[in-house]
Amino acid sequence: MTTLHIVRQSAFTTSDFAQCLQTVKDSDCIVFTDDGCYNLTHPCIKQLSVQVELKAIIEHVNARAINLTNTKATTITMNELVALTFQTDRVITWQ
Amino acid sequence: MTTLHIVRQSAFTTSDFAQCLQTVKDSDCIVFTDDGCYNLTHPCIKQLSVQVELKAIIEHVNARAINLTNTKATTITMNELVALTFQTDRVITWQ
Amino acid sequence: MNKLAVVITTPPYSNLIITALNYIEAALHSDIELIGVFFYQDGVLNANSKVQLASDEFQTIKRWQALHEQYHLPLHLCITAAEKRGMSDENDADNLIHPAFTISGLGELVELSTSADRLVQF
Amino acid sequence: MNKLAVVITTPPYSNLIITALNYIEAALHSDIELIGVFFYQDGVLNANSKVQLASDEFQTIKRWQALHEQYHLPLHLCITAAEKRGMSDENDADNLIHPAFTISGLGELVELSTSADRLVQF
Amino acid sequence: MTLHQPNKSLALLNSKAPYANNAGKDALDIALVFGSFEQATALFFQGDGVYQLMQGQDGDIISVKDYLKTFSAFEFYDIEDVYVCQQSLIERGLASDFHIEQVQVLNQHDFASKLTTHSTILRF
Amino acid sequence: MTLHQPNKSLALLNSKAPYANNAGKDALDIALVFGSFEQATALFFQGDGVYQLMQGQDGDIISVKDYLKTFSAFEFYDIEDVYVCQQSLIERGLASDFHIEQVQVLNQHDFASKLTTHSTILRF
Repeated sequence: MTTLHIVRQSAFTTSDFAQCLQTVKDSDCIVFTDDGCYNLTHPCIKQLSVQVELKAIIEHVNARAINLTNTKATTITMNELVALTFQTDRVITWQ
Repeated sequence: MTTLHIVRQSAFTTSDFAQCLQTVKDSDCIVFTDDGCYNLTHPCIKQLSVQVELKAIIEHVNARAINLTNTKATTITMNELVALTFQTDRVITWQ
Repeated sequence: MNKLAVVITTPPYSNLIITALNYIEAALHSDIELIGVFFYQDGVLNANSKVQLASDEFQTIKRWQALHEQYHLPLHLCITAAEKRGMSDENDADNLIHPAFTISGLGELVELSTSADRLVQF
Repeated sequence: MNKLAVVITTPPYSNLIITALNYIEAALHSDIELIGVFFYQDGVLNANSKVQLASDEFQTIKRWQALHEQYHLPLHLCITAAEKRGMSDENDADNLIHPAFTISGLGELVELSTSADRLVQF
Repeated sequence: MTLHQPNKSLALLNSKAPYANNAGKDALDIALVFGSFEQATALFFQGDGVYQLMQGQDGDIISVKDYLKTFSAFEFYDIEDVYVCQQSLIERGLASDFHIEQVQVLNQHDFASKLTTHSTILRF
Repeated sequence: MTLHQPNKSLALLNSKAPYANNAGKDALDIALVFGSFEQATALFFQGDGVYQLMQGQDGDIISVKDYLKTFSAFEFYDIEDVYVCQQSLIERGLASDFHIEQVQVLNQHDFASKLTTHSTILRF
């Protein structure tokens, strides 16, 4: 039983992602959309002790010129986000 | 030349107050309104090394049942906030 | 077939709404059944038929209307939230609510929530 | 006499607007000259004459209108921001902009900014 | 009722303080409607959302209609599951002085576990 | 011009990232109008606002009209003072690769000092 977390806000500006991190569990999946993509370069991502998948919408990363080189994240399309909605058991949107 | 800082957001939720603290100078005045009143109990207020006056709108504090006992803040009325607008040299609203 | 419902709480003049629309279009093009969209909080402003955007900006409102016409996608508007934001459902010239949207209440959200396999908020 | 101008960027259905109104009323009752209020961003929604609030809720819109009538307080509406949010200034039945508000542009903000001793944002 | 599905349940995750905006009221309205349709509904309070539960508040002082009083109607709507994040309380220096009875304080792990037992989660 | 007051100047303090909302565009519109009225105007970037200055961005990819391109018109409007908070850059791991020329990186103290030389400050 896994949860899909959709993170839409910058952790540099709001506490939404910090609250997400309090809730995330092993085998969950976090998808960064919109300004949430900035979180891939936020120090708090290194606090993640659980095994979660980190993904980001490719257009949202590219529009913002975010460099994913030193991150563990992979990019996905919107079609893949739709598929993930049903590959997991529930969704929480952190916005 | 002093600045009046009007802080309207909770530092537990947004980074507005953290940015205010980067900007505040000796003899400035910080007035907490609305959810900004919660900041009087936030740990970051102890980081304030400069000499600033801390004030909060009395109705906003009372509606939220915030206990000011262990804080350095005093409560003011809206009339006093209007007066402060002209006792200082400029205003920044952090919202 | 997997059933999806979407709750929209984002206003049309925020660019975050584009992500919601792209997600919904992707769902409509997949093998998922999108049973309805529920508009709540500032999301109800998406039903405002009078929004004027510069022609070179993203045409949010028109895109909702097109999705309704093309896919018969049910667009449910929480009328309490709409009235609070100046959009009434009186049947007169002042009616700002585009006919693509159905006047609904929170009971419709119960219906969507119980019928769908997943409810996603944007 | 000290001159004050206020910029409103808060929408009427946020309770933060009550603070702005209380500040403005306090200024009007003091020995300060409030030369005008400029509505920008979501603040333009305060000019929507069709907002229906429950009678036991704070009547934001009516209070702006009362301030205008009682004190002749100039209420300047940025029309670009208003149109983006579905409020046009066409002279017909669809006109949602309450007559207490003056159709303005950012040039008016320049005027207020240069004339006032303090410009405060809420 | 035809709408009843035993395996479905709704969690409302509250993250906003009570008075500055209407998020808490908007979540409450959903809780009451789901309750009246006999849908299993639970309320979770995290971050600044925990302020919604604190005793002694009074929105009337700032002209805000105080929806927090409606929380006492939860039992009437068969809403029994109200959970608050202990860490959020600690971060804010708040004691467990709540204005309703049935609040359960959960540590971070239990809060996350309880939240994710629900099939649908809306956050306000 | 009659509107000209030598002791008055406007600072626009930008705190939001460029694409999710219109705050940056709303501030830019003010800057250009004040510039066209020959009012002294300066732009400050702090917090996530610093992202507005970074090179290589392209809103077209996400269907957002890219107002950042208009920054290159600053010189035409006599807007010469563009300041960015060094600490905000460091926190985000960003180098000083800006898409316009005249950006001045200031440490926290100098940023605050420069900001508070202005008589009017609007924050977006």
